[in-house]
Amino acid sequence: MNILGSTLTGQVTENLLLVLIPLFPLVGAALLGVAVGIREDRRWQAGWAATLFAVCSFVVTVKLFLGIGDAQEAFRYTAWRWFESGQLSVALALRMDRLAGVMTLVVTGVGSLIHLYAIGYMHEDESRPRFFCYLNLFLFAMLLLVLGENLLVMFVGWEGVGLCSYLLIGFWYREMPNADAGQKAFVVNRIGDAGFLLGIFVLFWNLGTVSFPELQGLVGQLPPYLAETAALLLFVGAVGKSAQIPLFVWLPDAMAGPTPVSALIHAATMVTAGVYMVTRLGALYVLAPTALAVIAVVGTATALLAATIALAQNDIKKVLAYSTVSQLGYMFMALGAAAFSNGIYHVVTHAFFKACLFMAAGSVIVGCHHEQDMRHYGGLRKSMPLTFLAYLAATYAITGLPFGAGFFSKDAILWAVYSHEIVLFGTPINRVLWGVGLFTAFLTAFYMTRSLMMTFFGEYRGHEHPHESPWTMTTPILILAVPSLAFGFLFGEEFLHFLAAWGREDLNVGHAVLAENATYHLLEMISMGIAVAGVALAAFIYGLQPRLVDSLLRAAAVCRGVHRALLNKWWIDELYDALIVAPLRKVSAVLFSVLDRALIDGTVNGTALFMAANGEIVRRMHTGRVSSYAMVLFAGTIAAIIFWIVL
Amino acid sequence: MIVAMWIFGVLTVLSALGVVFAPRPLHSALWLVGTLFFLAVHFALMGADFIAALQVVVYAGAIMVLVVFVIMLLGLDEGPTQNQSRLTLYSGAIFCGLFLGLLLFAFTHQLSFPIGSGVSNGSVGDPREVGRVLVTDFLYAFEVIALLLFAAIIGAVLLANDRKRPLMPGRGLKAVQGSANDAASVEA
Amino acid sequence: MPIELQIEGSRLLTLTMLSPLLGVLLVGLVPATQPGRARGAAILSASITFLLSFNVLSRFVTHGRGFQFAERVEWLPALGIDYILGIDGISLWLIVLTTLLTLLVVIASTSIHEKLRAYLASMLFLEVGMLGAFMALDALTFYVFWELMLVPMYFLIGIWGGSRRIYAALKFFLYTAFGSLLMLVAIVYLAFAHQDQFGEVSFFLGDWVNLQLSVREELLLFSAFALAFAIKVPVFPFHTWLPDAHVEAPTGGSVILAGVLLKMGLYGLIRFGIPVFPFATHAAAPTFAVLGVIGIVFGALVAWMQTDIKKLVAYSSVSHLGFCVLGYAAINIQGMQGSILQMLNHGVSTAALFFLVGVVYDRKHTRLCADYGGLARKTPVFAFVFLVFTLSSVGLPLTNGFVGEFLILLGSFQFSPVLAAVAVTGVIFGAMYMLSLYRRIMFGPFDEAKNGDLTDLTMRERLVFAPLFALVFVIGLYPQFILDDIAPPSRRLLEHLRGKEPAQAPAALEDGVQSARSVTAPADTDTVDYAIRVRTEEGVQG
Amino acid sequence: MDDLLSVGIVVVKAAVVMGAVLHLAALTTWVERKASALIQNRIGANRAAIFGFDLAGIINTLVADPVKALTKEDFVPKGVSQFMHSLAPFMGMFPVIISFAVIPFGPPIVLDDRVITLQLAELNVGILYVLAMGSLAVYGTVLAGWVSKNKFSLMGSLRASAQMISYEITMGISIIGLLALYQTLDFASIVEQQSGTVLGFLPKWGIFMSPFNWIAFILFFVSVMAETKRAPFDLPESESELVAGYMTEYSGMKFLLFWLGEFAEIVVASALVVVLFFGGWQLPYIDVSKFTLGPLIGAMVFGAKVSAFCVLQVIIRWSVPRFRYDQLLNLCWKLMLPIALGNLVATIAWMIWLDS
Amino acid sequence: MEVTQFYLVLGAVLFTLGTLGVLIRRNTIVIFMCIELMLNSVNLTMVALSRQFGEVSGQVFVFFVMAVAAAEAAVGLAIIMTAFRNYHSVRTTDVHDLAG
Repeated sequence: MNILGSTLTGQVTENLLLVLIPLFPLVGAALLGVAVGIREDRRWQAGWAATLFAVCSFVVTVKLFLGIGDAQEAFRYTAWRWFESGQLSVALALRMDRLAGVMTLVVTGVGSLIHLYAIGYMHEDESRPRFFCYLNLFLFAMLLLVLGENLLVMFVGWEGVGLCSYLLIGFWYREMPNADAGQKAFVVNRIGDAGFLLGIFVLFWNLGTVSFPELQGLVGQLPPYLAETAALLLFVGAVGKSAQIPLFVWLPDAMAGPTPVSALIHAATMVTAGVYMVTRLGALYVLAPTALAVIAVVGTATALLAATIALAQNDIKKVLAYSTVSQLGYMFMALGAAAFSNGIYHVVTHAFFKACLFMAAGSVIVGCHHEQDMRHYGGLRKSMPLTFLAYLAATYAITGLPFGAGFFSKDAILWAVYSHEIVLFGTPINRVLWGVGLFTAFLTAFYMTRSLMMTFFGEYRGHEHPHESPWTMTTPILILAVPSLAFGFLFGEEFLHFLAAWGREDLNVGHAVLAENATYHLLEMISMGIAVAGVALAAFIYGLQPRLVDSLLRAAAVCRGVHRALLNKWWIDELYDALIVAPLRKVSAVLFSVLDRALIDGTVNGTALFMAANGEIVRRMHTGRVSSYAMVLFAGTIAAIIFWIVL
Repeated sequence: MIVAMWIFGVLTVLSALGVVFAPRPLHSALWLVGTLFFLAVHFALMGADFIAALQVVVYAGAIMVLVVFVIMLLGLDEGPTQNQSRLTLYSGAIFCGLFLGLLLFAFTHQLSFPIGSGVSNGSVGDPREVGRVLVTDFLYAFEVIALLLFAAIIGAVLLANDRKRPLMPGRGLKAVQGSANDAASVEA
Repeated sequence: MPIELQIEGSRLLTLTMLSPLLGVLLVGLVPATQPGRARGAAILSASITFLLSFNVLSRFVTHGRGFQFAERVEWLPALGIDYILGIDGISLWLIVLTTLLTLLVVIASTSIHEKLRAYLASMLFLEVGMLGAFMALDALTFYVFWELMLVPMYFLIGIWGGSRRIYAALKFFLYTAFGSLLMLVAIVYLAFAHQDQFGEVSFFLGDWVNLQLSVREELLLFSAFALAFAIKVPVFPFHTWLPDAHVEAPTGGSVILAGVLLKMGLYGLIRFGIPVFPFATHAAAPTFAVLGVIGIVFGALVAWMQTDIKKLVAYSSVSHLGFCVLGYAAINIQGMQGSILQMLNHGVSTAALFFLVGVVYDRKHTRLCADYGGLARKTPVFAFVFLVFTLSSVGLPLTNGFVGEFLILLGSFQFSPVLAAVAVTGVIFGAMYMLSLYRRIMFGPFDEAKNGDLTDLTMRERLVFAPLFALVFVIGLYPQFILDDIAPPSRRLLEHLRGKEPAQAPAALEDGVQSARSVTAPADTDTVDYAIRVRTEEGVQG
Repeated sequence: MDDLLSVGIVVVKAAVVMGAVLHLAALTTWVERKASALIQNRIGANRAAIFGFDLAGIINTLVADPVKALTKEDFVPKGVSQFMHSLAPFMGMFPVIISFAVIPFGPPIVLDDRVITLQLAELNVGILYVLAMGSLAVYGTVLAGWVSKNKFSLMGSLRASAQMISYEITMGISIIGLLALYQTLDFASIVEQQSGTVLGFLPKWGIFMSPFNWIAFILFFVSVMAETKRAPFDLPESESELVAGYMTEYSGMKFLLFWLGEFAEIVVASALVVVLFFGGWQLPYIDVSKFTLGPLIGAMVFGAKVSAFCVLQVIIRWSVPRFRYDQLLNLCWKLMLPIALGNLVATIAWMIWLDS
Repeated sequence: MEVTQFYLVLGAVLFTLGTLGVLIRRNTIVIFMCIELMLNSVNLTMVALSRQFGEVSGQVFVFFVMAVAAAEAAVGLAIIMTAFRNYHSVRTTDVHDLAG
């Protein structure tokens, strides 16, 4: 049943309903776009309209999703032949199989909830129509990405979500940092996109198609080195979109956007596009073990790095942002271990709990009058109990405490890594990666509990009076809190089974080997213990000994150094700036001033000056007096006559 | 004929000298009128009556009047004008001498047709004949010349019109006609 | 590649080409005191031209053979110069673009107050030149129109330009004239070569195709042509006239310059270079590809550094045209089609960007980014339109910029993956400089004291942007209606080039390309692809 | 011997013509004085008399006035070339008088084998010659105005030259149609063609040769009157505006020369009108040239016709008020020139119709 | 001396005199008149040759030359007037804006 290695033989049904899924948000975006300038007292309608479109889309998705048969079956809708040139023929076509269906459900489902949440969150903002327009537009692009039948339609969505991300991060464009963050996100994404494009080229020139089903059938013909090349190039795209090392720097900055945006784009959906893409092309990746190893390493490193940074952040959204980066790292670990379905599993659970966390954080931020620094929170569980509950549930899930959603998905990933031979440069590294992953799990538990403690426990340290958020905000949070806690427990096995075609055979839950594997259970215990340890340590430090950290920092220089490094995100932004951006600027400036102005233009103008100098000499012959001209003319005539006579 | 030819020839050259060397432009102009008149006589002597009459009408009667007109209008005849610098004078004289020598040499030794072999038939100067050729063989050139004159009228009007006084101070076509009249009357 | 002329008696092309002269006449008849009527006359005339070109478009047969609507009249029979017009799918769209942009420029001429009538007349004359150059099939006719474009443009820059207009105009003129003179020499040489070989002087492209030229001759002559065209494009080291000309030109001039004139160079390379010099085209392709890539990266990096909006857009043109050159040099169908499509796209989006710059320039008379900021709040419609064209320029999918860029990169990847990889960075840098431009103008705090009097787009301006705006999405969503027209001539050209690769690689560079090529593509890509494709279809169906 | 005779004949003809013109001119001055007196209801020119005979004022105008003029001081403005100053009246007078050379004043005298035409110069471009001379007449006025160093003079001469050049054009164009009818530029031939009748009762004079020639006549007559610079076209010398125009600084004999030139012009103008439109020396219904005394009769007929037109001009001069200068030019360029062109077209059309 | 030759020589002399005038005189109007003189010398030559060959086209050319001269006079004098208005002089030495 594993389709990763086989040709597709399943039933493909054309279904017009499929087009409705992206069309609803598109129409919504268009309508809201037109209505950007409506009267102030009508603007409240914008949010509801956008939510309605998102929900419609969700409903259609559910309808279709329930109709999907086995793994090879898919719905398909071809809008029109987009362009063709030579052998290249690209259709604007949508395709929904099980994988796409899952992603679509998450996107529309979580998306709808976040739309609803945004109504409350943004109710004071005067440009709500624009906001919801962007939000719907994002939904449209994301759905294209997910439902794209071929690499190019996916690329459309790929760039489209980048654009919406840009627009939404810079939504409050009057603050320059917001605009900067948006631009940074777009440009960094573009770096990934460039790699993605090159990957497409490699695939096209060697397989002659860009359509996913066709590719899936043809990748087997690729020579290994080309498969590796294509896989790595495409992975560059994923790195950009999913904020992995070295292109993760844009994501924390992206928190400059409104919180619903962070929840939707930078936690639940867009950033997981890389994972989805790799899974989609799983057939290619299984042929490229080195590329997978690289993915695994990158994912692990990212997970660790981000988790360390998250330890010291004081901005609640920053903590969550780095946590997202870290969790994305986990997902890539899974992919690196060829456990694509586990990656997607984590995508889904992560979507639930991280969206929940972000929205809860947003609720806190609103409740505390747009204060984002956790040092000014404290004891909020009393003033905003619903938010607290949701946050608690989500934290429970992410820390990997038993039977939360994160527990199942993360453990599955760790096990996948542990059990899969990942070889880089001839060295098997899966154990190392597993160890690092485990440590990261500990860190995750620690910093998440830290944020929970600092926010909801202890004494309130802020100035303004905090208050609970309206129902439009709390409802989605609470709704999401439920799957955060229960999804893995209730549907985990079914889910993995559903996507088994994209997973490793040996990892299928319920697989005989797995169930009887003692190591598997041991590792489960270990990771559980680690999670508990992390939670306990954080709860101890931040709940009972709030001064411990300070005294620690005061006591040891090493601690201070580490803390500074973490607080400043390992100076990675500064590093990039110094190593890439600044030299590039320098080069550009030099190119402009030296090459362009001085060298080329200098040559040109120099020639002109030389000519002008010559002209200066000749100029003196031209006295401007008619008679001297006439004289010369006449002399010439005489010379001509003499010439004529002599000859 | 020969006697008249020589007499008027000498007169022509003398008045041409007057044109070139008269210190005052107006005197030059009057000398030129004389030259042109004598040339008309030459034309008449050669039997080109039509051209002779035309010479007087067009040149003496119109063009030179115009020149005299301009000289008077601009008050250019205040005093004898200076000639060019010595260098120009001498080099001009040398070139002209050289040129004249060449021409005379050419006309006395290099003529490619036997002098005097031509038969001057009477109809050559007949206006009827000239007119016939003009509107048959040379019709196109004739029309072009008409166009040229038309263009010249417009050009002269535009050029001579005082910039400080706009050509058409909002009076439309009437003003154009008016100024065209003035200029054309001057020019005809 | 025999060049077929589908002679048609309607003289539609001549009519279209000369129709702007009617406008010149009308504009000339309107008194200077009535600028509105002069503009109206020009708009009328430009509309007529546009409708005529639209007529051409509608009557054009996509899969027709040879050159359609052809006309052939003896012009100077003594010199073997004929007046030959004809269009294929390549010129067709460029002609439509030309007429459209001219119409828009004329509509947008409200910002011209000085010598409006002369401005309009120059514009219309320029249109005649551009259309003629796109239609001409006789080299000398082409050359005449080629030079004819130069003069009105010179005046447009020199009279209605900015503060350094004289310098810019002169530079523009000399640069281009320099190249075109060499081209003239080559044209004359070819005509007489034809006399040597076939007994009569001919400037007709179709006759030249049959010429037997030695490799040396071909390379030299091609260099002469290529220099003229490269300057016009402009290819990297010859580009410095462009920023100056763009910056100093009035809005309309910049629009036409960027929208149409820059296409002339590449159009010439395709129209004349490929049929007449197939060997040389092959030989020069690596050079052009490298220069194109340098242009892409260089233009983008330098654009990033600019503080002057117009200069930034001008350097972005260098970058975009680098893409077109790269596509042309790839010598495959994707590259060719992409290149031509990209020319059109660039015509739409960069023209619109220049219009946009003109909008703010008309209001504030400064082109420095620093003088703006936060405009998104004050002028939302302007910001939105600017955003759309920025994205189009950046090459966002579903806008027009994407397909062309994609095809070019795809084509060039077959030619040389390394070059393609470098060129792809242009996509990144493109986003970098365009967004930083957008950010500097539109985002950030709004200075009420300085820009408080800014107004949003007027109806007339919206009217100007509307067709371009529509084109951005129409081409972005369904570029096929253009690609279909471009495909047959492109295929013919490539067919002509096939089998004419030089025996040995002329440049050291070729080695690199060769080896790079062997990395990805098997030698005979087409057949392999075809085989795979057949199998794929079976796979899907089975 | 033969040559000598020819020269002699020419000399005699020249003397006759010269005398006739000058005398006619002189007589016209007398007519002018007397006619004006008649028109203004006064006696006019009656003071000077020889032995009590004033010959109805002839003594006064033809003897006393010239004597007075001759004895007057010849005043030349300061700083002006004496030669130029004298040249001006001469150049005004000279072309007028020599233009008479081509006008036939009678049928040729046939003596045995010798035909003596009553025409001083048998030029086959006679009309062009007259026009040429007419255009040369401008120099007199122009020179006079310029050499006088006087605003009024200059103004007058400018007016005169513009007026003359303008009307010359109308004059030339108005008769082109007529010349097309005659198919010649030669006056003798023109006059000869005017014998006989048209439509059986009208004398076949130029004015009756086509239905449009009366228009040509009016135009031509007005134009030649304008050429003479006399009222109502006397703008160049209008005393109320320019003192005396280009003649302001002239006195004595030079002034008289101008004056005489003017009257000679009247005579020439009349002669032209007669030759072109009124049959020259032809008598209606009678072929004068067949008589033995034909030449004499012809000359007398011619003289009579010319005199009549001289008188007509004098009468007009004293009857019609002066134009304003812009009216003058407008009349020429905007009214007469178009009419002349129209007349030309009409005449040619008529000729073609006649041919077909 | 033959008639034709006489007139050719006369034409040459007049032409040379005209040229001399153009070269040595400063006054634009005089130069202009000297050009007229040159034109007329050519006319003379043409009439003489027309007579020589019994060919009327020579005279037709003269006619054209006259027409062109008339046009030239109109425009030329207008230019001189304009120049005078701008420079208050018609000397060639005073009008030298085209000096390099």
